[in-house]
Amino acid sequence: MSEPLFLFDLLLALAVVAIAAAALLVRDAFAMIVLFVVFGLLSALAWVRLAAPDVALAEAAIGTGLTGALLLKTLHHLRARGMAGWEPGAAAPRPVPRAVASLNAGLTLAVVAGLGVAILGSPLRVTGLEIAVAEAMPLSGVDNPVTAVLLNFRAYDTLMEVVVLLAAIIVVWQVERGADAAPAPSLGPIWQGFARLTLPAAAIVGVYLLWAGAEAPGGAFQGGAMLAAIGLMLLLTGLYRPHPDHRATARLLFVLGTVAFAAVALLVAGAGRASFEYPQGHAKTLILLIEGLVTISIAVTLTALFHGREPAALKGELRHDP
Amino acid sequence: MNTYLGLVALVLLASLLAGLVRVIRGPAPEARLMAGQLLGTTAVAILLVLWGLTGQSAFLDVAMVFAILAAVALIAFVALSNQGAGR
Amino acid sequence: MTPDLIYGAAGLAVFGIGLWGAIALQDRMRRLLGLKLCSVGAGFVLIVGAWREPPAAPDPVPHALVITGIVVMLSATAAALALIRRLHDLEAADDRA
Amino acid sequence: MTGPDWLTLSIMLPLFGAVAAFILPRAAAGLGLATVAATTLCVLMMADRVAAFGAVTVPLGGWGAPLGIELRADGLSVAMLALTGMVGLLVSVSAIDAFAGDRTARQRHYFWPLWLLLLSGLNGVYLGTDLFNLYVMIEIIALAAVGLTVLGGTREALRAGLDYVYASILGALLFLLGVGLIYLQLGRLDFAGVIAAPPSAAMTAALAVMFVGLALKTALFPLHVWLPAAHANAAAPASALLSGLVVKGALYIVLRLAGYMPALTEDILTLIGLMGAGAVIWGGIQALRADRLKLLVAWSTVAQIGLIFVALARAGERGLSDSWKAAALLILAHGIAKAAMFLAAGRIKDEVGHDRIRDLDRSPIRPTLAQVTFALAAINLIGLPPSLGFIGKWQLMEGAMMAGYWHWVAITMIGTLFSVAYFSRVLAGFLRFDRVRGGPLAEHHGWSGADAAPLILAGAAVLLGLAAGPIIAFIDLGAGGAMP
Repeated sequence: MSEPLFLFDLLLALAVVAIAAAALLVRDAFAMIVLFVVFGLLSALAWVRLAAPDVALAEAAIGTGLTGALLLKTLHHLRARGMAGWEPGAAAPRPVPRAVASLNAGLTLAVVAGLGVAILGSPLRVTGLEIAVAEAMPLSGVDNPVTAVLLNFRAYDTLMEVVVLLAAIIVVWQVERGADAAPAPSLGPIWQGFARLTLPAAAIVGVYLLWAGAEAPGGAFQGGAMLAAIGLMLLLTGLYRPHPDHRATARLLFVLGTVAFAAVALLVAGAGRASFEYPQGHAKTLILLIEGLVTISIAVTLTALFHGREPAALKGELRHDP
Repeated sequence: MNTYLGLVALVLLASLLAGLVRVIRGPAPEARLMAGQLLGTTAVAILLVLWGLTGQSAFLDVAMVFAILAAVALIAFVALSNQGAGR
Repeated sequence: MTPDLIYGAAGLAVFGIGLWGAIALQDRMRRLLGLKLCSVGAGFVLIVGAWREPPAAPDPVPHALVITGIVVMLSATAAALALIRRLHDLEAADDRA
Repeated sequence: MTGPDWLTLSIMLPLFGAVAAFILPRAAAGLGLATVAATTLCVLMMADRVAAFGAVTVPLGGWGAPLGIELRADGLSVAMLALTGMVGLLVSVSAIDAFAGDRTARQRHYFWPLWLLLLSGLNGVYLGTDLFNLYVMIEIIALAAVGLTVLGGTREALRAGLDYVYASILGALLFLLGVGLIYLQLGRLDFAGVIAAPPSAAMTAALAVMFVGLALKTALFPLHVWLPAAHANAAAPASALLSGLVVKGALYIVLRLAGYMPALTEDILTLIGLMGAGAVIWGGIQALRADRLKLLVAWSTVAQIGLIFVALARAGERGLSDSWKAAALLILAHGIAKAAMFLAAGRIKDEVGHDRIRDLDRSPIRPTLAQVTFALAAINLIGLPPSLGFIGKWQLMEGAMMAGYWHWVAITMIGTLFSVAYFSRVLAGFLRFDRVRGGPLAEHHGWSGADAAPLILAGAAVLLGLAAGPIIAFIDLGAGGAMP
């Protein structure tokens, strides 16, 4: 490859490492979050360079975008709670002794250095599973190898990943039961208008990513994340306000993906087929069905994770158990 | 051609990193936020250049998602840092 | 020097920085951020393992694994942040009392 | 594969149960109990097949490893599944009582979905043969377990829960890094591929990282700091699940990988053994110093886990086969007995009104059945005959003596002495009546249906020692390499 690209890689790698350290060390919490988002963007960029556009999409949308929004929301919440001067460090009453700090740093350095030496000292770059994947692709029902791995070869993993998301929303609702609402986010009229302009664009991109996932980078998770971005904007602009009556629907939407996926996995079994083994010729239909329903669940769950608290009913029900 | 585009990508990356100074030093949240937005735009530009280099249309998808996320992030930052009220 | 070596080293370094942050820092959100850095570092390692010298196509399996890892990490982050918010509420109520 | 696929079902049933309990919170308890019972039935059917065929493998999606993921049940998996089913069923029964009433309605609504997700994750770990899949499963377990830890919503529980989240995620991420490094080396992640791998520095490094991650998750000394507070501050049924079952998930992975690793050197084993010995001693000291009953029980978990690692470590050049069995027996014994003990401790706390060990003998209220349960569980954990714990310790010491590892014998003895000492503190409180002030001792609040489940568990742990021979033979089924 040409020399500038080599320099580009080098600079990008150095920047990723430096920003990672800076995000942990910067004093201001808001700057920490902005740096974290920049770190995520640059990591996604690096992954594009490593020919992993699917992962870059997922990292940008979920790992960076939504995680950043969650961090920001939490910071907003903490600052709104009577601790106007809340800064990281204020919550840490006892400073770490210098000896302990350097011990920690030394230990970490030793671990990483040991790993690096061990890896460099061994033969690298064996063949992975790409040949097996390429051979099985015609049977998989889709044309994008990553989607084939996610929804066919390793569909069991993906089902469990959707379950992790379900577990997360159950835990979040459980933890924040009875918590008072944080002050609602406020947006002036101009920003409201801007948000309204952005909504359809995000919707189109989200559906496009889901649809494109069968042959190009994208798929249920990336598409779901883009749709969740719409949910975030609806919440932030106040266009949608969660109501206690919506809880039952929300629960149904949370579990929709898990149930559909697991049911298909079990129902296709029999007649000599194992679970998750789609009947010949029906793989594409079933995968699209699963992806569609899983996307809905992902979008709703991610939005609910951002909202946090279960929309509570009466004031009396708000008090948590003793 | 490739060398030229590679140089462009390199310069864009360098300018992106230069913008980080504002993010770290602040001091106003607005300064950090605007710097972050500019970084996002530069990242989109880098992706477009990389697309020019490799011809893989997947880079365009990533660039599109970056662009949408930048808009959403802007709204989230504004709404959640109480900067947007009354503007 | 090929990209995989450069980014592999960077990934390990990011993992190390995150590890340090997760065990050495006190602030709750920062510790969580350290864990997130660890997960990105591990992602780098997997993606580097998938990379092949162009024009060969990369191995798709690690890509799928990393996507799964990203979603899992988001779930864990969301749960931890909910705990942080709730705990902060309770502690703030203590401070006022 | 003929007949129903009990392996997939035993993972999917709790999943559907969790969903149903989440959607219909009012019916959660009934749905939950039914699901756990049905899942346990699945495990029994699976046990029948394993007894007949040795090991059962299901290639999910029909692809087969290494492209796809395989589920595999052998003697050890089924033993762990049976432990989970048995403990889970009885804890479920007592949870219905513990969370009855309006004041705990919300705890009840969330207990069942979380516990069923946990069950799904645990069963998935015991049947999994793919390293990355194990990572996803331990994350499900971690999230559900955190939810159970903070069920009570108290400040202490939330603090402990947050520390638990950090430890748990970090452990999982270290495991993930190891998985990534292994893929870098081997290009595959199934157990069969890992066994066949030639030893190399990179493989050792990868396995070491994974081991540290798992040690963090099972709370092996000195990575145990998160455990006592988390287990001591949770609600009683949650504590029983956390201590009896959750730590066993990561422990099982260590056991599996240890059984598959021919490259474990003497130095590494000694290091693991030293960590275990540290846990035995430090856990023992802290249990002696604990002022609350549940805290004492939690610290004893740290010590017992240490002992299991000592069992793993003392294999030496004779290979891991019989120390592996001793460790498996100790895991089973600890799982059953510790769950019973936490349930009993919860009952004692409910009836007496506090769980300060120093004041237990002042209470005029003596929950007799819970106390008997506690004593039976203690017999198991101390390792008195004929309990399952005794057989495990005996296997461990016998092997160590035959191999001439007297230091490991000494550690086991020290651990036993410690456990006698700290459990005696509690048992003495149960038996002394001279410090009771006020009312007469007529009030026996102990005869409640809620005592039945823990008592059955504790009794089973003792009696299963009599069936140790068949259990060991069963654990051995399909073992000796992962090749199906």
